Amino acid sequence: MWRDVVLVAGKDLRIEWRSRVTFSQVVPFAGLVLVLFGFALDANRPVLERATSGLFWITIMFVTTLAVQRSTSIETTDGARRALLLAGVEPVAVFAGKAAAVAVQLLAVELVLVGGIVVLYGAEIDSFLLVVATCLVATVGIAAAGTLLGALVAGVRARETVLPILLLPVLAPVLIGATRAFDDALGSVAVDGWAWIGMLAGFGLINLVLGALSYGVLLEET
Amino acid sequence: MSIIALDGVVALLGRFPALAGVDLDVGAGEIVLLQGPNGAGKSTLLRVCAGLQRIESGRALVLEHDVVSDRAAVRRSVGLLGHDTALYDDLSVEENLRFWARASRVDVDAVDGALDRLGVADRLRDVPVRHLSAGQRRRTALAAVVVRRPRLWLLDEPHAGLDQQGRDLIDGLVRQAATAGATVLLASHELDRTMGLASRHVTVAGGTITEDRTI
Amino acid sequence: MTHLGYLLVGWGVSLGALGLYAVRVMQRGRRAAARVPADRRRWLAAEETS
Amino acid sequence: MTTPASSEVPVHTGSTTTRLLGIAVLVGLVALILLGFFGAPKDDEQADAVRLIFVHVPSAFLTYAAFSVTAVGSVMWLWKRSVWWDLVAHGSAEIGVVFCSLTLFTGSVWGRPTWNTYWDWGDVRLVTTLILLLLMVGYLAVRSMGGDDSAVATRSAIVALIAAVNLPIVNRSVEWWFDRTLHQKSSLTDGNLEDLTLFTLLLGVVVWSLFYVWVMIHRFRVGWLERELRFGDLDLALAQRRAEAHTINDGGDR
Repeated sequence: MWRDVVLVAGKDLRIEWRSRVTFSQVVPFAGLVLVLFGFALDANRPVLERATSGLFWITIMFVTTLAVQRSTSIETTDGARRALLLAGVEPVAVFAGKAAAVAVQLLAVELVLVGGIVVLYGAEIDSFLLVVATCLVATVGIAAAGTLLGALVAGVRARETVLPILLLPVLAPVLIGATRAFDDALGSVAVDGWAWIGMLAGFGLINLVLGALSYGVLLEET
Repeated sequence: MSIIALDGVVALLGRFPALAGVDLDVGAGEIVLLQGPNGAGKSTLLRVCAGLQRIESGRALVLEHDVVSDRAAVRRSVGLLGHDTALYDDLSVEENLRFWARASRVDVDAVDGALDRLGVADRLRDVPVRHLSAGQRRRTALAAVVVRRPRLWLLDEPHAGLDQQGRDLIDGLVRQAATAGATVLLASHELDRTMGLASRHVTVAGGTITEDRTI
Repeated sequence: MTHLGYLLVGWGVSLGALGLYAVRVMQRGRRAAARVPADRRRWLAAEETS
Repeated sequence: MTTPASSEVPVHTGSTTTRLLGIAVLVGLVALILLGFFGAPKDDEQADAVRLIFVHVPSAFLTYAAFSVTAVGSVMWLWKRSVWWDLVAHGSAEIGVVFCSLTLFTGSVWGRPTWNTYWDWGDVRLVTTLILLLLMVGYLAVRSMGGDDSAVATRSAIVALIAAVNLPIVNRSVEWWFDRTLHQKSSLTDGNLEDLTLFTLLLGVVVWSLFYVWVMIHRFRVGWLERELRFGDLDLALAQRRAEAHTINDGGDR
């Protein structure tokens, strides 16, 4: 089982490394979104500072839909989904592996974006530990929910539009929770960021379980 | 023991009855040619035998495993070459084969030999699959089937897009597999070629079997 | 009565939307029923016997 | 289209049961309007705006009831592969979206005179309900995308489960978000409502529930008929499919 998780995750990451879609397209896209938010709000510096954490996580939500779409299309373009079933890889392992690969890519983008908000928005990091913890915990939940919904729309026409319709409302608690935790870490609002990490962990855990239980059913259906 | 035993199999694609009641019994070591017009149901029949297709009614046993209730056992023992080649565009030929060998839990060292047998040149092995020609891609996909050492080979148009040398290679592979005790089911339009290869000709039309001749 | 405008809009839209939806469902039913052969409108048969 | 003339097989989705239910809904509605507008007293703080809760609260109640039915139906589909439950889940989600939209709409209309705002992001129930609406619109989107019937049923059932499981987290997170809410803490139980107001509210819930049952029966039958249209002629389709064999038997493929 763990062997297959590593196998699938390694395969997805290697494909990503070869094609460099994340680095050549997604990271620039995320940077562009940050810059555009900057244009829209820069007339008012305090507003920008106040909104930094929210903008950061909204950008990550956009990036997530791209990463998930890419992760799904790897398996659907040439019938690899079917071959995975024939090979007898446990669907749970496919789910965990693909979610792990998405998580690694998102973490890489988050790393770049943290640099972005420090440079572009003048954010000051009060608690570095809290930033890291938020990114790690939130990303697990995002990747789990994203991978599950990605497989769900894989057999659907017009999946490019259906995916965000489903994914973004599901991710609403992550947007709220991670934004609050960042508010604390950047010192922009006085809240207890660590309490929010607990909520994010709950979200991650629940969606991991949900994905592990239903991924196999989805793989069989298409 | 019959390798494939289908009894009144009806299979739907969406709402379309791709198979409208198929009875078929194939024994070990047979090379069966499925012929028939496009849309006759040949590919669906192969998918049923691979345990990848839901069955609306009837019963299908492959290697004495039920393709619905015991599909994991069926899938493990078949090798399917479909219309899709199931290769990852951005990985090299060798990386693809190694991945599928590991995923199928078969000997990864068999990859080299399989590529040799399919005539995939050494210089191509580190090339991303994206850059292969259709024929080379098909050979690579077939190598992935060879690596699995399946007891039942399910080949959908294996000759399509291959040059003369490639076609001869496939014929050789099929004969070898049958000699070694495996069973081969192949759907093909290349009747002149496969007539001699197959030991049995099954004609599929309208989702049913209309003719079944053993040579 | 205070806030009469708000009241009429709230009640009007609610009843209107529910009514409209109900009418649409029944129209859909009639259209479908007309195309299904009588012997296969099975829930109707079950209804008659009970 | 030939319409059967026999009176035993009507060409609509009604029946004795639905007709009786329909009459009950109409009678209840008249009573509700009379009580709501003229019977129940005006509220000390909200004045006559309070009369909007007679449509708002029942809609909210039925929203959650309808989506609960969808969740149950989805589990039953995944568990038993029962088409009956799948049709129930689908129908209930559709009706639920109507109720959910009305809940948000009447809530806004009521909020304006009462809280002096159409919308407040700090209100837990408001935001949770909006997210629920978005999730269920996604559910219907997956349903409408077509494909193999059972694949669609499975996909949408999983969407319903994802929604059902994640909704409590949405609720919790919004609650923490601002740590405040405009909604009165259940005015039903704190005894502040006049007896007649409370009675009217309950009558509203009853009438709305009867309407739900009535429209659900119709909607289920519509779903059943449409399924029959698509699937019921499998025997015919099989016969046609087999007939292909004889028309192009010797044509081969060239």
